[in-house]
Amino acid sequence: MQRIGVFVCWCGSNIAATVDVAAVSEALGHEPGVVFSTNYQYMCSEAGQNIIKNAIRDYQLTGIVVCSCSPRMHEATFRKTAASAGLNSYMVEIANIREQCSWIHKDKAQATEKAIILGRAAIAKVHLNAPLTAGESPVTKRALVIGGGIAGIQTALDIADAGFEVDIVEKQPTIGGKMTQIDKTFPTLDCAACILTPKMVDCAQNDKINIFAYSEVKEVKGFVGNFHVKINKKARYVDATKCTGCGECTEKCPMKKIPNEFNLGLDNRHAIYIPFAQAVPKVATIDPNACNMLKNGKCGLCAKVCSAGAIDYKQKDEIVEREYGAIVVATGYNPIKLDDYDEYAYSLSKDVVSSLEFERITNAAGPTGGTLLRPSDGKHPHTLVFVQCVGSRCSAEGKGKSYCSKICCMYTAKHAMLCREKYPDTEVYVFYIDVRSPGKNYDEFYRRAVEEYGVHYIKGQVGKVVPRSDGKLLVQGSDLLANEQVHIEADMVVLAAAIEPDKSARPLATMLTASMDTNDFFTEAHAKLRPVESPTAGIFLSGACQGPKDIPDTVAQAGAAASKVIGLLAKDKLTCNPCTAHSDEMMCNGCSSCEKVCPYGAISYVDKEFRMPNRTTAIRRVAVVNEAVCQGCGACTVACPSGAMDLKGFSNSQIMAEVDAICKM
Amino acid sequence: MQDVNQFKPKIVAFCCNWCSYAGADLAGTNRLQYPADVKIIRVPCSCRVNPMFILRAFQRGADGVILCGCHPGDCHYTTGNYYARRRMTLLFSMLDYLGIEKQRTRVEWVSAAEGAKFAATMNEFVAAVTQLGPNKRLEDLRCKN
Amino acid sequence: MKKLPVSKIQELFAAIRAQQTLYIPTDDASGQARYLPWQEGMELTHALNTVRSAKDFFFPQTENLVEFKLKGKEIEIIDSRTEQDDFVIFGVRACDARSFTILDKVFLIDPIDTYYKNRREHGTVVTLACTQPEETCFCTTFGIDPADPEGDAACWIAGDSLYLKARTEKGEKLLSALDNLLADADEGEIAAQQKATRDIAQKLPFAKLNLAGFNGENLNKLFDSKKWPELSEACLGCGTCTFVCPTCQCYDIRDFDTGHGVKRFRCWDSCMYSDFTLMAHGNSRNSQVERFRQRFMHKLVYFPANNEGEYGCVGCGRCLAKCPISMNIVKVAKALEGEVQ
Amino acid sequence: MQELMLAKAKELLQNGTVNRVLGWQAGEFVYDITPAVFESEQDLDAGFVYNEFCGNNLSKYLIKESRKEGKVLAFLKPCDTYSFNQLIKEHRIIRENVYVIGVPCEGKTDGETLKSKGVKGILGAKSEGDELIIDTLYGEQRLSKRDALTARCLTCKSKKHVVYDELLGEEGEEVPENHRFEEVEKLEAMTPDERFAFWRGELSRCIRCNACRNVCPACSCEKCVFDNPASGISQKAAADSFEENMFHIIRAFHVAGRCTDCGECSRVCPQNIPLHLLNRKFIKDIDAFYGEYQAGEDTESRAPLTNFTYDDVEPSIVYKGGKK
Repeated sequence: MQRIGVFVCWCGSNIAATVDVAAVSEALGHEPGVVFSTNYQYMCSEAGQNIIKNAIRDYQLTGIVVCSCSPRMHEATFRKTAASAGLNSYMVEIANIREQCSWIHKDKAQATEKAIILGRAAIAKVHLNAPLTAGESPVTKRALVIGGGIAGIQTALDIADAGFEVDIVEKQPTIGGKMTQIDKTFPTLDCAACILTPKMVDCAQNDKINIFAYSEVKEVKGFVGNFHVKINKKARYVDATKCTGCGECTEKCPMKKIPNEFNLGLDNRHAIYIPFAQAVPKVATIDPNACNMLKNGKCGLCAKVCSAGAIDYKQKDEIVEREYGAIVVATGYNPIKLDDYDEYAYSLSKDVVSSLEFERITNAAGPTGGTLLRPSDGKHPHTLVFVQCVGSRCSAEGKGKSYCSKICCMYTAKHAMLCREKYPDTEVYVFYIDVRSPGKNYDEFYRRAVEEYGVHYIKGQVGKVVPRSDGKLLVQGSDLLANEQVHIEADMVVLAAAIEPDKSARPLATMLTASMDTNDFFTEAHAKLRPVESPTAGIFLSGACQGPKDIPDTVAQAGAAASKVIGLLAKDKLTCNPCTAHSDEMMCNGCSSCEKVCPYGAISYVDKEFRMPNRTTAIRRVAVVNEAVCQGCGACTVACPSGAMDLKGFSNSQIMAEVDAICKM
Repeated sequence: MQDVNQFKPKIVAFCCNWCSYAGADLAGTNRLQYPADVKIIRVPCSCRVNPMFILRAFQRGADGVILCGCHPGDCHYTTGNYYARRRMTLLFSMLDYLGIEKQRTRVEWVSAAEGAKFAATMNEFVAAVTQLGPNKRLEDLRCKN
Repeated sequence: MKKLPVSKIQELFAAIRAQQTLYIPTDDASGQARYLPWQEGMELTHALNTVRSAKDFFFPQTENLVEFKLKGKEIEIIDSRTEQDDFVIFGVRACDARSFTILDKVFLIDPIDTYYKNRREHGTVVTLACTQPEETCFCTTFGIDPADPEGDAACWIAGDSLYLKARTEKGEKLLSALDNLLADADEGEIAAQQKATRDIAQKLPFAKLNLAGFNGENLNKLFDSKKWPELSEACLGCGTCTFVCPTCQCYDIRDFDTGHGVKRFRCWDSCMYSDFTLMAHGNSRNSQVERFRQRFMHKLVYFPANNEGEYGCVGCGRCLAKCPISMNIVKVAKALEGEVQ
Repeated sequence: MQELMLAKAKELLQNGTVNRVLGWQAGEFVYDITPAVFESEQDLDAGFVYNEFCGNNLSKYLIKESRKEGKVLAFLKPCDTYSFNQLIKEHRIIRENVYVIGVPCEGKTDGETLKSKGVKGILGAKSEGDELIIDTLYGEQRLSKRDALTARCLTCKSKKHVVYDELLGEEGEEVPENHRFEEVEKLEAMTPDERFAFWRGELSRCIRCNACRNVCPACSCEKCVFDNPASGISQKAAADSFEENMFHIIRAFHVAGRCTDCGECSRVCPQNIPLHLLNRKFIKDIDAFYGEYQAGEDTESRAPLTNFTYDDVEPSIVYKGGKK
């Protein structure tokens, strides 16, 4: 029989306002096995924890039940409290009477009754708890960063700086990500390339950092501290160890009408190409869909001109297997496709562009050499209209995103301001729903655009953009403040497209068993307290894969993720989850059902000799669980027909005891 | 006004630790109301839920049992909810075959971000079970007080 | 002896039912013969006997003994017994009638099983003579006359009449209450039928079954027989034979946790089960051959040794018909015959 | 066929291929056949039998037999071979210790079936053409062989063996038009109230003798959850109607995807409960939801409950009347 202590937390008024905490501790005090029951204002506070510690000692408690907030919040706290008073951490159960009781009910009598029942269920469970000891597993002291944008780069640099090895996997031929395509950055207007490329070079030169560019993660197995990852290094058809990045090949390549992704298709590249001058690694890549040699076996010019002899048409994809202790996801974002936005004439007129395209048009390294020219006729535009929230904050089903893309207000202010600064002869209009400019010097920046640069901000939405035969774009919108319809004859329209997670994120999340929200952004372990960790141990989040972010936020989060990784890799051993499956060999049939449903390959079989009745022996095949590998999902426990397989901490009898306590009539 | 004699169903909700339990917490954080008749049991994964537990709940006096897990494809353990899905489909079909009201059992996929869905699901499920009245077909008279 | 026209049997049932609950063997919805409380229009089965024996009336499969109620840390003890009403079982065959005598030897000796006694006292057994025994019948082996069954009262259906004869005080009481329905009859009227039945009984395949050597004296010889492993080889260890058996009387006492306390109940147990007589130290019979042997040794040796030669079998043939692998007491007895000659 | 089998068994015993034979032994009557292991030619001559009354599925005995010294010869009917394969898949039978001889089956009868057709006092039976001539205490009775077939044989799925080392007689054919789900469909078409009444009527007769479980080749657990007090659901007798339901639901669930539909459960039920209708419901659902699957057809495939596809039907399909 356990000696159980019950501790009911008021959580200030969070619980106490709706649940009669005194009545709960009184009622639970009468439950069989309960030898001590009390309530306190903040059980998680030092004073509260001391009440628990003292009770454990004074009443020789063998188990405790804390009726408080969600175990997702403070289970770990109270486990530590118990341990520090000499009670096994796994003799603690939490009754969630805040998130799942006081916060969702208004009727005090009902909430109190429910709290008592939840307390009883926890008591019933703790009666059947047994002390568990966590095993240990070693930590592979290397991190994997998936995505080589500014988020991935910063995370990798910070981890490497602490002395740990890092691999960056980037699916593009170069690292750098979206930031390489950006001209200037708000609110300081310094040049993106100037601040990014040194970091890219740092990565390339850091001997702790290993870049797998033009590569993708194919398979992830294992668990925190011990991930086994297969990386597919896609064939570049260029030997990266020989290529000097001289660019001779790209100049000679006859296939020169390939839309250039880097400039969003606004100009062309060759079949063999280096995305941009500062690419890291600066290695040429052959586009197998465009190269005549690879498609038809005719040409071979690049091989002829390459003095380094780096061209290798026979190169194949290569699978690299690596071990990691931690994985950082930094898969970033993409602007949404605007093909569905015919009301803005995006697919009808070349002069309706997305903000990122506009970014390339104004970039000195872009297709126009930085001169603002209309894509349709290369003429200088005089009237520009910027449309905000294209696909963001959209409630319409099936089109657009419900969330705010966060960065658009600021970069639009930047674009408008730069236009006016460089070309004072232009008129710039911005249609907006709200201007959101929280952030250091952000609002000041936006106000400068309006006040100093004379950008016309119009609160209201654009209803329609109609391309006219004379090349003008007729923009029809509403001005909500003036309460009137607005018609503008524009030369260019720039759409601030919503941003969304990269398409590779979802399959990656499945591989990592990391959770995602409905928008395919990775979910953090706790919205406030664990913002850079995934709920899956050993998986960390960096940058816009977790939610829309600008560069400062991304870099800050990247550093935070790195510090978490460093904290993990600094450990020599990790404590395993002791709530693992185990098989009662006396009941095991050896039928292999459990093995089939185990996602971790944690179950194997041995032939074991058993003593049978009347001094005989028999050899039977029985399941054995590798507790270091088992993650405790419990799939095997249900697959097992004989009930030989059970889960520590969530055993059949414990769950049924909870069921019994809850359903008791 | 609420009728004091109105039937209050007993509902057991098995929630996986990673998605649905967190979704239930989020419903709480957002102060989304659902009836106190629902009591949640935390399990590591929807695949931990043995049909035995569901029958046990009915035996002990539950009027409805709902299982919530991560959306297919989002399981924290990769594949757990796929097995749960098959098991529960077959179990529910069998219960229906035995003439036990199918509206008493349900599976819903609720992510950690879907606090609103969690509350809405519970409201709807409680309403459906309330309409059915007390569980008679899978009760164990010995467990009545 | 009394009689009434068979056509008036429903009136007879109604008259009995007017005073107490009446059970008759009838065909249920699935077409299987079983005892059910008589309701208007319910007819006797044409099957020779019910699938389940009549022992259920006195020794039901499960029965609450006592209850413990838990309130917080307090325990209250409640006697679960309820007052038993009088009842009549009609149409019990001679074999089953004898089984009550055997059960009485278990439950009514000191210490008396008051749960059983209570039911036994309130029940009146009306037997019905057999006319068409099955090939599996061997009641005559145990001195039972299927044409002249025991019971509180016995019946015969011969020609157009149902003949009734009281054998005990309870039987007398029942018949006298039905007097206005009954006419006097002469025992000679059923003699022809009895002779015909006895003639068939003589010709039954097991009419000559010899159990002479099965007694306490040969206990060790029989126990140590080398035949047991072979006989029990195919035994599945199910409880079919024990549960259809009218004389098997073993039970287990178990506690059921209701959530508010404990209901202590007893239920039939089977010596064929692996956890039969399981004790803290383990099990006394660990293999199926030992468990199998226990059942037949008990019926053919231990029971007669302790009960003046009365075997723990009445030859009803249920286990012969129902054993999934067709292993049974007759095959066992025949196989072991050689050991004791 | 019996003679052919006897000769083969003796030959294999003689040449040392096997050291014993698992088959059927004659009883006191024509119908009370008992599975038996024969260790010598004399044993075989004394009791070995194979006829239309040899219905027992012998596969389950091989769990025990295949762990004994030496190789055992097992005569398996087509439906027994499915169970055999399934047990191989579950690592319950050691394949190399069994020599399987497939024997043909034209459908079986048994004493209970004959009695249900009104035959009383069976003393003997012989087959003559399409008829079974039954000698009884009360005269001779004739039944067409089809009428004498046990219920499970009327919906036989296949007369073809799925595994054997050697085959005696001619290999049979699969029976695609077996109509074995008709009874299930009939139940499905009822209202829930009617179904509930039906199953209460059936399951309330259960005496928890465990014959269905113990005869079932899929129920081969070292210790059944219902016998294991630690499982929390152990029962010796159904003390409440709930426990009757519980036992049969869980039992059917535990064998779902593993049950080969051999029909032994219904055959042995002393209370004539149509237990196969529970198993067949699962088989039918599995076929409908996850694609045709026949347990025991092979030894490799993943059982439906240890398998999944990303686009499996949702449990809510049950509310939609089982239609995809």
